[in-house]
Amino acid sequence: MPKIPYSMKGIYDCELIEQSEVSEGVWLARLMGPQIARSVTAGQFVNVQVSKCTDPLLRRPFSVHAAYPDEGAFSLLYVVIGRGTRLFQRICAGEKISVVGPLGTGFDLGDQPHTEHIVVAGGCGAAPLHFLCDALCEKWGCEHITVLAGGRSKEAVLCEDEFRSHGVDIEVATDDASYGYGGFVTGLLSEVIGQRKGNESNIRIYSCGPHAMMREVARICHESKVANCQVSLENNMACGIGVCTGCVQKIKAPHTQQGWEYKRVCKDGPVFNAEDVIWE
Amino acid sequence: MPKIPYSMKGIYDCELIEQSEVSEGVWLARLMGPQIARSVTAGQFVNVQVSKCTDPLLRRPFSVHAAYPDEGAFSLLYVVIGRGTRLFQRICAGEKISVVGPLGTGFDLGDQPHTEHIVVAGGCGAAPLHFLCDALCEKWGCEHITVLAGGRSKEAVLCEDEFRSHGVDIEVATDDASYGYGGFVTGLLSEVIGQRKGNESNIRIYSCGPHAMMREVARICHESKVANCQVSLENNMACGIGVCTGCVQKIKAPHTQQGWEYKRVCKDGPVFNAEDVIWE
Amino acid sequence: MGVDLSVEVGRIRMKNPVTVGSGTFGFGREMADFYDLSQLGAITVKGTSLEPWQGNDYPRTVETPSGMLNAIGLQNDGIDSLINEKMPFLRQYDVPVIVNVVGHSLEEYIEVASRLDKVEGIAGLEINVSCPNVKEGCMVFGTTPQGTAEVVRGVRAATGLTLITKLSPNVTDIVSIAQAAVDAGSDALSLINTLMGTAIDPWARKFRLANVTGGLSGPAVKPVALRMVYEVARSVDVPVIGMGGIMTAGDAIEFIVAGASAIAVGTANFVNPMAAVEIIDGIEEYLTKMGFASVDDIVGTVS
Amino acid sequence: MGVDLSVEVGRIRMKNPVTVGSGTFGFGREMADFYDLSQLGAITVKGTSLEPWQGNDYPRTVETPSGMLNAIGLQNDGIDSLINEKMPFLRQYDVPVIVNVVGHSLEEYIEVASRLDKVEGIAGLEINVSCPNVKEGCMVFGTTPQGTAEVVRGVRAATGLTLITKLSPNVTDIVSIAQAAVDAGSDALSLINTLMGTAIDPWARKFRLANVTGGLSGPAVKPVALRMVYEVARSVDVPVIGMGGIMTAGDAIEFIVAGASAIAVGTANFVNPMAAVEIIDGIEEYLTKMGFASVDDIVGTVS
Ligand SMILES: Cc1cc2nc3c(=O)[nH]c(=O)nc-3n(C[C@H](O)[C@H](O)[C@H](O)COP(=O)(O)OP(=O)(O)OC[C@H]3O[C@@H](n4cnc5c(N)ncnc54)[C@H](O)[C@@H]3O)c2cc1C
Ligand SMILES: Cc1cc2nc3c(=O)[nH]c(=O)nc-3n(C[C@H](O)[C@H](O)[C@H](O)COP(=O)(O)OP(=O)(O)OC[C@H]3O[C@@H](n4cnc5c(N)ncnc54)[C@H](O)[C@@H]3O)c2cc1C
Ligand SMILES: Cc1cc2nc3c(=O)[nH]c(=O)nc-3n(C[C@H](O)[C@H](O)[C@H](O)COP(=O)(O)O)c2cc1C
Ligand SMILES: Cc1cc2nc3c(=O)[nH]c(=O)nc-3n(C[C@H](O)[C@H](O)[C@H](O)COP(=O)(O)O)c2cc1C
Ligand code: FES
Ligand code: FES
Repeated sequence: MPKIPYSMKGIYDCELIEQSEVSEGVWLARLMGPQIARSVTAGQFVNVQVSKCTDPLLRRPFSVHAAYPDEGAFSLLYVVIGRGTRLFQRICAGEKISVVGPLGTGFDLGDQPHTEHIVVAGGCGAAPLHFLCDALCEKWGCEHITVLAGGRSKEAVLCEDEFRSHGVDIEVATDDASYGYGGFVTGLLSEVIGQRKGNESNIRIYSCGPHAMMREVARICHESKVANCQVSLENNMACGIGVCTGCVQKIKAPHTQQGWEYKRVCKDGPVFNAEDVIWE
Repeated sequence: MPKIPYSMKGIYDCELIEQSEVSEGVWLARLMGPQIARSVTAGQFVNVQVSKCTDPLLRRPFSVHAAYPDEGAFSLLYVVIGRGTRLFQRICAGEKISVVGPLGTGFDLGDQPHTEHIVVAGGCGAAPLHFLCDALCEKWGCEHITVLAGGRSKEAVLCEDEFRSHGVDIEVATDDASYGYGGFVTGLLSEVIGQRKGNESNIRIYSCGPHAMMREVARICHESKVANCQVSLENNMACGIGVCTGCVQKIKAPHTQQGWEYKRVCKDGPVFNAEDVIWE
Repeated sequence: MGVDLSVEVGRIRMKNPVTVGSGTFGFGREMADFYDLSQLGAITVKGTSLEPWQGNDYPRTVETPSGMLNAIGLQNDGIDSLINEKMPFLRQYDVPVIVNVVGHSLEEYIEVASRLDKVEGIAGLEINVSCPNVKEGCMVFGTTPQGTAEVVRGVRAATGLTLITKLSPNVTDIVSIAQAAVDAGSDALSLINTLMGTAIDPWARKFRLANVTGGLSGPAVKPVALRMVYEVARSVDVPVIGMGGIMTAGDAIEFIVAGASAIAVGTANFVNPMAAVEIIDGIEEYLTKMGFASVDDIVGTVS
Repeated sequence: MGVDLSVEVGRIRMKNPVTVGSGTFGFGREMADFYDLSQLGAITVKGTSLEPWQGNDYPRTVETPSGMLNAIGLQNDGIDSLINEKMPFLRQYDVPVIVNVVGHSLEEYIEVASRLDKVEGIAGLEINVSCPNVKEGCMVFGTTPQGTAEVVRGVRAATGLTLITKLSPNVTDIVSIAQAAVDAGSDALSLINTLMGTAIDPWARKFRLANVTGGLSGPAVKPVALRMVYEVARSVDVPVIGMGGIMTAGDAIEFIVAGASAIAVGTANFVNPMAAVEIIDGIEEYLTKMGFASVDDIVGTVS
């Protein structure tokens, strides 16, 4: 079934069809939601109601980790960190959850063939990048893609097997050197770009992970003058749909007096060009 | 195992060991809680935390429906009417619930043998009266007890089989005359008392049900001069333990200027002598 | 046959009593993805100032028990953008638009009001003298009867549009401020704006909002909002738009029977983008079930 | 080795910074079934008046989102019963007792204070000029600096006990009232009392409280309480007892780093009768984990 090109943004009661722990404290939720599954693009997210009471009040945003348009399903990969994700985790397969989506502006996959695509994932930043690899493979072929996945330790590196099963190249970095490259994934990125000296203008980079990691990715990209670098940002979200202007990020805006303006992560992002972001 | 005579009032994490629908919208919950099971007396209640979030914030009070001191378990019989009871109903066997209890002042079973005990139940008022019958049977023998159970229709009469299996006499009244006596249970009560003309001073009456019903029971008892009539009242409860003075009822107090004072339903009751209550 | 949902707020005729809380609906564009905006009784757009305001630093929002704090600081693109970009979009819909007006000074309020006076599609102005998140102007006016009256009088002279004054709950005596606004020419009142609050991360020992304090909204504030709407509605003789924590039709009815002629759905839009239309349906259902012919039949009927 | 939990509020030495909200703990007797009251930093008992007060009609309480409204109306048995029945019970415990004082008139406040002055076991008086649920006296005083100062000055002259003034949040400028209380001789301040609110049954179109309005407490009000504690603590130089929606040790720490020297657990006692002692343990654990030697080390350190 072809993807429906127009936005199907809406509010849907989605049946949870799978809820499984893929790694300690990391869960994969699969939901039925044909409109979302068929229109969502890589880097977009959904806003999930984790409670039917007024506490916690707000929805929780999660990037789409994979879409299965034929089945009408999509999946989320999430880390249990606080009250909301704990409640999410307790919802059982068979129950229905209210989901708003698909939301936000996702990744731009480029329009030049023969580009090299490097995907830099930190922790649960792997979720949208997993979907991105699907889309990149489909558009450009998996052989043009390298995934660099980082984590504190071997266990914290998410989706490694899934990336591998896509058939993309993957290299792993662990802070504690327990597996793969020893050190931050950004160190690995520098090495990988170094190996491609002279070819930088042919490289597109996509990144999602901790803020500090993405800032470093942006710095490396800027210095090595890669063609394009996109980062998927986070911020506290009240609405997720662009009406509250709560989730803003300073983005360069040469036409303004101060040279930047506040853009909404939920609507204008979450994916931004790294060059446009004012890193703090 | 003998009942522990002193109060074991406390806050306990009780495992829910049974959650079953006994009639449409009426649930029986059995919980493990040895301290409560062994010290609770008929007419006392427990205060149940139905949510781990701050909404709904307050606990919900439920009378103890039966105590199983040997097993260390007790049961509650409750009607799903609002948000709190809906949440309660969704808790599954195996989960733990925080329960405060046993609370309040229960029924006085009397101290004269050969008394006739008449128990008047309306709707889910059957819950504490079921426990009461247990206690009365144990103390005085089941042959001295008559239960009058009322409900809108046959389905709304609760615990009929359970009362019967105690071996107590039971007569049923339904408002819609679909079963047993046709009319209010208070009409039945008048008849039953009428049958015992001359013996009224030997009758003790215990009642729990809708406010209007208990007011009528009190009126009938007053007029027919039965020895003693106790009613189990309800009111909005914030604390359930006697500290907020939120749950008060006007109770006659000849020593005061206005002739009455506010007493706490949760601590001084829920069971009061019908003669002492100022009915409004 | 069918109940009459329409209400009047000043000269604004609303097809039903439901509008939205300023700042919780943007300028409508994003919400139009979810439903046809013509279904609403009115649309109240984000606070609009003379020049673009960039708003406060982030974090700007934080969740609290049954509520949230915001310290957006009235980020908006200014009146030119409203007139040239936002209004043409909104004019596609058959719905009165109320513009929430903010300013750092009395002059700014007046200038915004006079420039909006004749803009097609704008039915009314909501004078925001109650936003807790900007340093100058705004709430400084709204916390005294004199300050409120001064702004209302100024704006009143500058426009023929229906004027709604939006009141702050952060005051000792909201009735005296309400009365001052009415005396100064306000055609209607709306309340409540947010309650000033804060939140702290105990481990980091840092405020959770860059602005330190923010405005509390959502179900948590409903009891306070309802009390104030009741107090104000029984004291003044202009229509009141009630808001503060309305999530359901039941909540809306509480405000209406407390005396509100119309209500606004705010934070609920974030939790359920369909909230406003579901509330309209729910009000209709309530009136039908209860046998009332119109919304007006129940306004202020609580006892 | 071990952290120092003790704090001082006026001349009251508390072994830890945790007391309870007046009116949420009775006079201690019922709570003694749950734990040894000597564990508390102090016990603040229910509002006490010269004569017995019967309180308001019922319903007196109603649940709201993450909170509750109460309109008890200060039912209490009066000062004689406090002295003759309640204090002998409380003296069994090694814990300072703070008596919350209420009155219909200035004279009543003064009389209660002077009669409590020398009662053994009473360490301090909390002057309640902020209860929203009685018609005369009380909050009428607490909503202006003058009214507050008048009561504090009167009571100050009548007693040598540590005086704590309990402030109402239902005001435009709590800092000026706090300052007036301190200038008039208050040794400390406690805040917040409840926020005035109401709730309606939409189907019956009736108020849910017999008294129409009541006081909002619980987690819903925490952001407002925390903001006010922060504002007051940085403006006055007497200790502040912070309260309003504290359910956990984390909440308590928020108030302490915002500037409170001590905190009170109120509505949380209803939800979890062990809340106060669990919070004491949690504060100790926090200080240990974070490497602080004492509570004083973190008071007012938010940034
Ligand atoms: C666009 C976007 C996509 C995301 N995708 C994923 C994903 O695919 N997998 C995943 O595990 N997590 C993802 N997150 C983060 C996820 O939303 C938070 O982990 C989650 O909201 C935490 O909720 P909580 O109640 O468990 O934590 P708490 O800390 O209790 O939450 C308190 C509040 O803070 C907010 N909050 C907490 N952490 C974050 C955060 N990192 N970003 C934004 N708001 C936060 C919550 O939404 C909530 O309002 C994403 C966030 C954004 C903005
Ligand atoms: C001492 C006592 C014993 C009780 N025993 C039983 C029992 O054995 N079985 C049973 O089914 N019910 C019993 N009830 C009533 C039961 O507590 C209420 O049905 C329940 O609290 C409703 O909660 P809810 O959230 O579902 O309803 P909602 O209407 O949503 O509750 C809203 C608020 O009103 C309060 N409330 C609602 N109804 C009552 C009521 N009838 N009495 C007191 N407060 C109420 C709730 O506690 C809550 O604070 C008892 C009540 C009391 C006071
Ligand atoms: C994120 C946010 C932004 C807001 N911006 C404005 C504003 O620009 N102008 C205004 O008058 N009120 C503003 N408000 C207040 C709301 O319009 C409303 O008065 C308040 O939130 C109470 O209603 P609620 O609880 O339904 O949200 C804002 C509220 C929120 C939550
Ligand atoms: C049922 C109830 C009764 C109260 N009675 C009093 C009182 O007698 N005197 C007083 O100063 N405050 C009284 N309060 C206010 C509390 O002491 C406290 O200031 C307020 O509830 C906020 O704290 P909390 O949110 O932790 O409950 C009462 C509060 C409640 C809920
Ligand atoms: S979260 Fe509301 S605008 Fe982004
Ligand atoms: S519910 Fe608090 S005293 Fe009874």
